[in-house]
Amino acid sequence: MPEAMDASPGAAAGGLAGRLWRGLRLPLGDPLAVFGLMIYVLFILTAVFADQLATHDPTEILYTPDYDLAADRRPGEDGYILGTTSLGRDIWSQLVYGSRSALLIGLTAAVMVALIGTLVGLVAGYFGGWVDAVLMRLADIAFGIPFLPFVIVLSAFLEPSIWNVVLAMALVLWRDTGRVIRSQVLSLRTRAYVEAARVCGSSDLKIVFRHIAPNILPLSFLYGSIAIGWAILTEASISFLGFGDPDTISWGTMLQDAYASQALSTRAFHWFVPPGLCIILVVVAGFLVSRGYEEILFPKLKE
Amino acid sequence: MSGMRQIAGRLAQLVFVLWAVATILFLMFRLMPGNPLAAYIDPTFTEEQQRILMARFGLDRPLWEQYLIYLANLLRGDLGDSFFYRQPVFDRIMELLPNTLVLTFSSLIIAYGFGIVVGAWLAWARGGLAERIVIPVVLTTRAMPEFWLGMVLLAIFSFWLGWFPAGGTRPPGAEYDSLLALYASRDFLSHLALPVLTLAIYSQGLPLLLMRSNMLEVMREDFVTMARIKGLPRWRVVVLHAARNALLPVATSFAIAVGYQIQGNVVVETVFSWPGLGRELVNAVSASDYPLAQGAFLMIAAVVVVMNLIADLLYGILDPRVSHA
Amino acid sequence: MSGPRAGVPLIEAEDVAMHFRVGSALSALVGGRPALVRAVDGVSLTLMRGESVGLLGESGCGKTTMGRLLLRLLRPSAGRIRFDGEDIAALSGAGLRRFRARAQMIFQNPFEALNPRFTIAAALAEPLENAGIPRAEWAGRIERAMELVRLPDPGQFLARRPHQLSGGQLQRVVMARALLLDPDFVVADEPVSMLDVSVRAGVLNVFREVRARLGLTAIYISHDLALVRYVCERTVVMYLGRVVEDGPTEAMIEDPLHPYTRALVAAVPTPDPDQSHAPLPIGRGAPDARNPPSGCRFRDRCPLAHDRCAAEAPRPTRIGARTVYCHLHG
Amino acid sequence: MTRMFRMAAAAMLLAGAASSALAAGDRIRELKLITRPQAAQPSEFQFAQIIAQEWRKLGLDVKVEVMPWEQMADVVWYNRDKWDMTAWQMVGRPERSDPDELLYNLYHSSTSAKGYNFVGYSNPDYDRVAEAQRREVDQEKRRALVFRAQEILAADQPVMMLVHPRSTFAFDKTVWDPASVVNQGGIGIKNFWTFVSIRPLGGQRDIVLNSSDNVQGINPLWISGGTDSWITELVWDRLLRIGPDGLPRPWAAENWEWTSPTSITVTLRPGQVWHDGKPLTAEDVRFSFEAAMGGEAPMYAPFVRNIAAIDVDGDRITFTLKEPSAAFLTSTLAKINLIPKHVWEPVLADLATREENAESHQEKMPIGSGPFRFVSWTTNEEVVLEANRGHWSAPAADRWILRIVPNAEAALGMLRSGQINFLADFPGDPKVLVDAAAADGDLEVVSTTDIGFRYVAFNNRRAPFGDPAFRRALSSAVSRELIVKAAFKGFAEPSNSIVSPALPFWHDPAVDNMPTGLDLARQILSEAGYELVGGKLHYPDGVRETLAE
Repeated sequence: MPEAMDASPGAAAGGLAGRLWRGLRLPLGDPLAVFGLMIYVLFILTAVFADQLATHDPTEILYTPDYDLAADRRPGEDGYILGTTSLGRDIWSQLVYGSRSALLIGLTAAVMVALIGTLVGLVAGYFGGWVDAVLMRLADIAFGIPFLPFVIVLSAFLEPSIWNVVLAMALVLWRDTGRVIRSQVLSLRTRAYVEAARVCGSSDLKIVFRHIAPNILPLSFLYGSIAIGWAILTEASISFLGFGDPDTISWGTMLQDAYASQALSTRAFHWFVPPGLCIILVVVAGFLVSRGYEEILFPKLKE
Repeated sequence: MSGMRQIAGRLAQLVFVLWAVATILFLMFRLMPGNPLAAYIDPTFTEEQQRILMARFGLDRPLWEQYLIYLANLLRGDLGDSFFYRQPVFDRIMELLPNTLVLTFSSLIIAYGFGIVVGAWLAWARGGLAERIVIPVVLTTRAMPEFWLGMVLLAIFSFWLGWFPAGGTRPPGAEYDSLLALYASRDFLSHLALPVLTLAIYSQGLPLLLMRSNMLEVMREDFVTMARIKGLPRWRVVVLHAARNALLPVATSFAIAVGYQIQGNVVVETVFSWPGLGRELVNAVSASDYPLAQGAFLMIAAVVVVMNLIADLLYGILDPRVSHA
Repeated sequence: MSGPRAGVPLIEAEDVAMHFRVGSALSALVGGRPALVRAVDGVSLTLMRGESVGLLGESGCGKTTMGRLLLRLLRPSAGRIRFDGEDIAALSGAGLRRFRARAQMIFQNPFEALNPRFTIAAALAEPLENAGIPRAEWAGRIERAMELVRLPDPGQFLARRPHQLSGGQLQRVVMARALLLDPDFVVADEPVSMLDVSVRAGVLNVFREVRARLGLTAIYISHDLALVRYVCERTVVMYLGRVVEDGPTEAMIEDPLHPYTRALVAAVPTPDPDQSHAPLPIGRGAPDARNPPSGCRFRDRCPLAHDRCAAEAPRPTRIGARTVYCHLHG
Repeated sequence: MTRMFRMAAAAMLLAGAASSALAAGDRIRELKLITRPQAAQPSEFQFAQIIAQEWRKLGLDVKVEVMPWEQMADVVWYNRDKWDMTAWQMVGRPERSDPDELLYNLYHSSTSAKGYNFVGYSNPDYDRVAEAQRREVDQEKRRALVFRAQEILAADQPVMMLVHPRSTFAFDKTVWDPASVVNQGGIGIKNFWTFVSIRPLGGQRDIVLNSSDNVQGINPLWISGGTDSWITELVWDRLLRIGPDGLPRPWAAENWEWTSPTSITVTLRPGQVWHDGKPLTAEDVRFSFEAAMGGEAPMYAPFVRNIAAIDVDGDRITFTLKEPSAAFLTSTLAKINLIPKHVWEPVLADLATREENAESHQEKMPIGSGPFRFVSWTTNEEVVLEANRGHWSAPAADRWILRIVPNAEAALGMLRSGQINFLADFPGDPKVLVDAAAADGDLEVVSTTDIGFRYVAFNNRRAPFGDPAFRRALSSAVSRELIVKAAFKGFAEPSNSIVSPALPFWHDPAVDNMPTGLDLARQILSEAGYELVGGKLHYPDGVRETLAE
């Protein structure tokens, strides 16, 4: 009996980490998704050990003792792994530190989009009535807001910062997650076991978090993993248009820098290509992981 | 009857959303730090001159009054005068909107044409080597920053090979009788090629993947099996039966894609010096020309909202189950 | 067991109505009037302590809605429901929790009534946790409830999840869960309709036995008069959101007063196991709760309908222990 | 007991720390240096970073604050006591070929409250010199005064002058005859004279040039964007024009004559006609100046403020001034666009009744009398002008086509592929351009030291910048060589004067080659009493920080 009792919902405190891990339901069965996860792990490690991996301060202007700028070095030249930018900064170090902002933006945006969307979807779907009506009208409005222009306008009147992208995503992109989760909740809400929980005295909060939320988590993760790519791409676009955060090194600002310094004309591929590749890799990883989640959610797609 | 009521309801929603977006924009721009006229007022202006200007743009009145004036003007289609150009915002936007729409629609038509055919083919060749190669490639095209792709194409096809012009809609000094004459000209097509290619490469992934998964689903359905039992050749089954049925949801996604594309155009228009609405928005924001930024944003939002509406209605028409829900 | 009528009322429903709105609030803004579905439309019902009442009718007649109203799973659009003298609409907080402990439900589909992600132990612990039962008592209570529903050796089930159990076992678990907190009142919503015929009898017997042993007040919802007859001494027949006849089950079967009841009785299978339900000897026009006919709701399917039936709704007529809503008896 | 003891000990420790700080004056607060974003102003962003990096070595806390132009302008112009330091730029315009505009407006104390002296520099000696030079009509005497002004500024360092950038342009030398391209001192080869005289070598007779900015308006009564002025210069004539040597020369006026220190008479060149065929008369000229004086063209008002009266006698026009002005030729006669009275009179009469002024009046078909006439303007795409063959100084090219190309990469690509043949605006890295030209072979790159300049402004109103020694120390801390190499890729001249070396007549070579170095900076600081405590710079003895936040 006691060991059976351990599985009761009230006795789960000890296994919180485990439950979260199980809640993630990582799509480990799909080789492509596993590949995506490995890319994530690689970039996370890079971000964590950026201080060790980088050879220079990524924003430091490097110059020789007789005031010559150490600019436009080719890879390997003077010991710069990927060379230097036109303004004398170390490209390799920028690339390494760029993974920090990319993951920071990507993950926080993903958390925001998934969290807000999930909460909205849960509340709207479960409680219905005017709460639902208000939230869904808000979603309609969010659907009417063109996203990239919104970020541009936001960046213009806030200080340029990578957080603008996250903020804009939190303000606008919860809509997709919110709607999908709401409709999912609408169908879950009518399940007999939800009613059963109510009959046996469970509060709304308890029902939502214990009976409904776990079933929609993979959906949240699906949208979260898509949001990672969106956030990184958006940050790159915003930086490219000149509304980025000049104090933060990101792959987007690197591309902007390379572009403004005409890396294409000077064929400085070592400068222009790596940040682009990193963006593509991380975003593709997000797609692969989200496809993994899709196959968990909608197994019919799989043969 | 209920269809009409549904359309009326959706129209009311459209108006509501546009009103909300306009209000949000109003608040954002009015609460913006810094002097809204910083870009307009030359530092040598006297305080008196500044005061007159503030009055001219109604900026000396209380916020709620400004808001009411703003809404009343919007209803009359008056978006105000651009600070930067000192011309009516509406006229300017109307000059640029056609360019943006041409770019958006032509790239999406190409993307959908390509995506649908390749998607169907992939479903047909399911499980093969093609799938294992094409799908990661498609995902990669979705993962590329559009401006990056645009720059690479520009470098290759314009700067290095010299096949296409690098920007704008027409050769220097060329004149046309009308916008239509311009759009029908060969010159225009050659200017259109690179930006359209960029956008199309980016956009084809959605219809392709959608078509593929719809096809896979439809191909499992009974009538396809029946058709095959009847001895029709496999490709005919795919084309005549499965593809036709799988196409409907793809078609509805087109309208939504227009809405998404038009907001993403901002970047590509900048790379290709395309005189469109998105680039104008970027310019306006950089120049703190908020009547213009506001107008451009609203126009883009209007396209998005209308396209969402069309997608909804299309969805209702194509899938009758929805209208009862 | 004393005669149920003689006791104290546990549940009193007065003129209860439940109207659902179909269509969005937004379409109302534009001028379209949202359709109203009158699932329950003016039902009064009193249950004495220990009484067991069958709620009988075709699907869509509002019987399930009525059951959910009595448990406050829905809030009525009109009318009042009192449980043990208290208006359940006014309950909240601790009062509501007490009510939840006393009024329970047995669900139609046991495969859905348990959260597939929970073990049986977790499912059973939920009501105990909610009712604030000290953890030390849980095991004992669960064991007792499992015994009541004849699930011996509970240890073998507790660690499992619902999909690892059979339908019969599941429905007993559901029943055990309803009984854990010693309720006074149970609503059973067609508890055997989703089960294999072979296990129906067992589950039904357990229900009957438990009800009698604990002196439960119960409502048994069904479309099957035969089942109701087996479990309940009193039956309430509903049609399109209204009660048409209410009285002792046996008397009703022997002499159905309302033409609709008559049709239901006629459809009860004979003891002959080979003969399934006979079709209802009335028109098949499916009742539409959105546009119910005026006057008597049954009139468009009633073989005996006359002018008055369209003009006015029949009032309740008491005939002995029975009440009937029909102009034939008015 | 013990607790009390401990508290006393702590109090003593605190007192000790405070007293040691007192000996040196307060520690200098964190100083903020404002700059525009890298994307908009890569050089500025870069030199701000370098300067902050160097100043930190003096024991200062320096924070670089990045803000877009609008915000920066708002802080610096409208909140004059709210900032410490800002990177700033004065652009070269032909009328700045006369030193008056910069010397007087930038540093005369009368312009400190609202005008161009936003740094709040105030020195009575300097005021006297600046006033005297603007009244002195004798060139040599004026030159001496201008030199004196530059020397005062060099000693006081109200701002930290950095460089006069070199503007870099390029053209296709297989299309245009390099000998026909005019390099205007301090402006570069993209100028009025080039466009009028540039000679085609072959069949391509259209000047196709680029700009990264959109055209705001084509309006002779509105000073709008820089690109717009290229067009107005060509479409509308002026009485005089600033020549390639930086000095005014006759244009629509054949000659001029000072009849007294406050009176000047010009004679109109005969036979000039407007683009619509009507003759250009002295009345048109008077109308043009009166339009600027009338209030409907506020941006031109400052240039005509000194005019007391305009009299017309046949084709002679006499201007009577309120006070003598050495710069009148440059800043007024060579500035005001001549506009046709028959077109603008009704427009101005109508505008007088409305809130709008002439700045929002965009003509459908602008009419001037200049060497090019207007053909078409396609929004955000191009402006087409064609040669005015009837002009007395008709251009050699057929058309002048301005393409809007928002980025440097595309502009360079278009130049190399022949889609444009004159690179008139290149916000990119000049070194890339030079390399590209070397690789291409068809391109000629010309770079010229600019009249404009870049600097870091100190807010003279705020401590510690009120102290000239402190300003001098900060200014000498940074090698201008480094700034030139690191921020401008060598395409700039180190500078210590607001009068560009591109104006050799006015530039005072005595102030060039200011010695720099961190040791020198430290020496100046310690001589002025500043002290390093624990690696951080403190005010001189007894001086308290007044603005600590």
